[in-house]
This record gives sequence, structure tokens and C-alpha cells, in this order.
Amino acid sequence: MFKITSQPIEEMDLKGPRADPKAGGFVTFRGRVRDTSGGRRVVSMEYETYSDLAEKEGERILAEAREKFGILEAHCRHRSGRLSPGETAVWVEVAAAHRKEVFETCQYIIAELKYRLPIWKKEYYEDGDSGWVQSESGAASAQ
Amino acid sequence: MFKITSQPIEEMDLKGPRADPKAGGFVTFRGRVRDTSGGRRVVSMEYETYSDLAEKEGERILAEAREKFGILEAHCRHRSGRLSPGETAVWVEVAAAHRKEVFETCQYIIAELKYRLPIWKKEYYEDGDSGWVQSESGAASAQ
Amino acid sequence: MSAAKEIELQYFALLREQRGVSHERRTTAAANPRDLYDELRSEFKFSLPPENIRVAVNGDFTDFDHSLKDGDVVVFLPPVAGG
Amino acid sequence: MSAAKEIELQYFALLREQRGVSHERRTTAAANPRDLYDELRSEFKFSLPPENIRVAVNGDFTDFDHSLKDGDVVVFLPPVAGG
Repeated sequence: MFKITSQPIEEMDLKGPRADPKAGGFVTFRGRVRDTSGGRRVVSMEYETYSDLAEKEGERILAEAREKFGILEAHCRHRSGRLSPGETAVWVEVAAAHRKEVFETCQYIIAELKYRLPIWKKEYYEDGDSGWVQSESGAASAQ
Repeated sequence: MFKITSQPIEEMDLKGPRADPKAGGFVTFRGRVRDTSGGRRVVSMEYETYSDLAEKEGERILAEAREKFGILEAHCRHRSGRLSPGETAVWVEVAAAHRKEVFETCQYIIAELKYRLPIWKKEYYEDGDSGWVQSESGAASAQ
Repeated sequence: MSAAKEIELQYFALLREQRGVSHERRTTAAANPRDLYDELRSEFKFSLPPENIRVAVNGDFTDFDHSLKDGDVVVFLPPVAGG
Repeated sequence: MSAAKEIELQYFALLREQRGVSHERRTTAAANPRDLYDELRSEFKFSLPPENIRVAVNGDFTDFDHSLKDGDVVVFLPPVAGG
């Protein structure tokens, strides 16, 4: 399941349905807001989301990942709103029968969501300045 | 920190020291006992450990990983004793400034501990039979 | 150019800031998103060229040659940066 | 062969099963783990050839040519399978 949420991911109950005894490997990734960016001190990060489309595209990424890597489960949460350094911005969990696939799948999901989801982030710096973050694959992904 | 434990990993408080605001990515891996092996139904798995040496070698693997990949933190717990299918046998967590390193490091740690730690596992099957598990890299790692 | 139609526009991130609103209704003769973006870009001085923009119509991604019709909800998406 | 010494042996996994004990003290004239493993293997019919075995002395890995001395704790390690 893919969800955009304005609530802290830290406080969510993220234990998904894990009863499947075929699942031998689980990997969980959490990406947090960092306190520096390009040498500048970051005081907060604003995540702006086109939530309906982001959730639709997010579910497509998870479905593709399940099919491509033959894994059992994949879930993701992505924050919206203003976050402080140290807060979790994105959370991904993958379960599979074997261990190799969970890492490949989790990395695939993170790479895809970075350039496919309609999500934008603006950094606010200590000096009062701010700026939209340009994804490294932003140019390549634009049509 | 690396620890061999006879207590269920599920019930441990595994929140390590994560105050470091430089940590932008965390990855957690959990490996569970599966209920089948080579087409046979597994009822339990016995982990036999040479614990003193396993913890010493485990700490070496974590220190090598920190140095090799420049990550901030790496931790691991490995079970000893008799486990049922679905129970967590091994848990690894890695924190780093950026995301790429956490996956590489976590996979490196798992690959190393499989053939370097003095840990043996014996599968017990539904039909009463049992057998020592031969690691896929067991032969290559022996001297 | 084609017949005038009323469409709904939503703006996000840099385009929202440059337009100054999140939503608006607009009557346009633009036949497709390409013409519509050109029209908006010259009127509101958007800094992003169309090759850096993706478009969604009625809640899903589409291309710049998609035919617009009355009542469509159109969103131009600046370069994204999720995660 | 060298002077007789008393060493302590610990066994794990398949070697523990084939020896039938986890620990024992043994007086041996074996100069190094290679000779000691050969001695034990022929006495207790261990199935594993030495090339599938690693050795630890006094709590750390070492090689089969390490010189044994009185009081050493020796562990022969069958192929491992952690994780």
C-alpha cells in the first residue's frame, strides 16, 4: 500500500500483514530530512504533494516492483507538509521469500519514486533564504 | 554493536542511538526462519553458536563496513537456540548520511556474516528427520 | 486553436508561486496542453520551458498533444523531487 | 610430533555430534592443529576432511600450522551457515 500522509511517520503503526510464512527476508528503508544541504544549514523542509496522483503513481510503482522482482509485499509512506531535520520523510518496506530480492526491490522503489511521484520539496535555510530542491534525475525524467 | 542473543529479536528494543542529525538514510534487514527448505516442510531451526568468537568476528565485520563504506552506524543481532518458522534469526541496521551507502553496507554485512561467523544451523523437518544447513559459500570459505 | 472551453488549472511548487494561486478556472481556445502551457507561460512569465514540465489531465499523466475538452482539470508539473 | 601437552577441545555442530561431547581435555603430542585434527579424525571417524575445516585457538581464528602449547583451547569449525 502506498500513502501520502501529513502525520509523523515515526508514530504510525507500520507493522503490515506479515503472517505469510513464506517471507524469509524483510527490508525497511527510512529517509530522514538532513540538517545540511550543499553546505548550508537547513532549518526545515516543506513537502508539497499532488496527493491523488502521487498515490496512484505510487501504487503503480509498488505493483511493478512486485511483478518485476517476484516479491511478496511492498509498502510505502511519504510525508507531506513542513518537516524538521531528523523527521522521516519516506518509509519503504519490502518482504520476499529470499533476501537478495528485498534489497533490489527496495532500491528500485526508491529510485522510481524520486522522479515519478508529483512531490516537490523546498528547503528553508538558517539565513531565511529558501529554495526548491532539484532532483538529480529531474531533467532526465522531464519529457 | 554485534550481539548473539537467545532472546526473541522481535521483543528487543532495537532503537539504537539515532540522534546524529547527519544520518539521512536508515536501512533495517530482518531474516526470518522459513517454513520450507528444498521442498521439505521445516518445523524448527536450531542455531548453534560459538558465541565469544562470533561476537568478536561480528564486531570486526561491522568495523570493516563502517570504514569501507563511510557509514555512521551499523548494528547486528543474531539468534541462538531453537527457532520456529516466522521467528527473526538475524537483524541488521545501518545508518548513513546518504541513501546509496546504507543498502550496499547492509548487503555487505549480511554476505560476510553468512560465511565468517562461527554459527551453524540444523533444520528439523516434519517427518522427524533433520540436517545441518550447508551455506552456499561454505566450501569456498573453508581453508 | 479550437473552440473556447472552460478548464480548471491546479498549480504546485514553483508554478504555484509564479502564478500566485493554487487553482483557477480559465477559458481558453488552446487545443492541447502544449498550446495551453505556451499561453500561460507568456501571460504569467513562467520560468520553466515546456521540456522541463510534465502534464496531468483529470488526475493522470498524459502527453502535451492530448486533446483538451470543456471541464478538464489540467496540472502542469514542475520537475519533481520525492523521497 | 613434539612434547606431550594438555589441550582443551570444544566441539560444535557436526563435529560435536560425531565426537559425542562438547568439551574434552586431551593429552597430545601434535605440534599444530593440522596434526591434531588428523589424530582426532582417525580416532573418532570425523567425516569432514581438513580442507573443509577452520580452526580457532584461544578464542580467535588461526591457521593449521600454528604451534600448539600446553593449556591451549582449540576449536575445529565445520563449515558455517550464519544468517
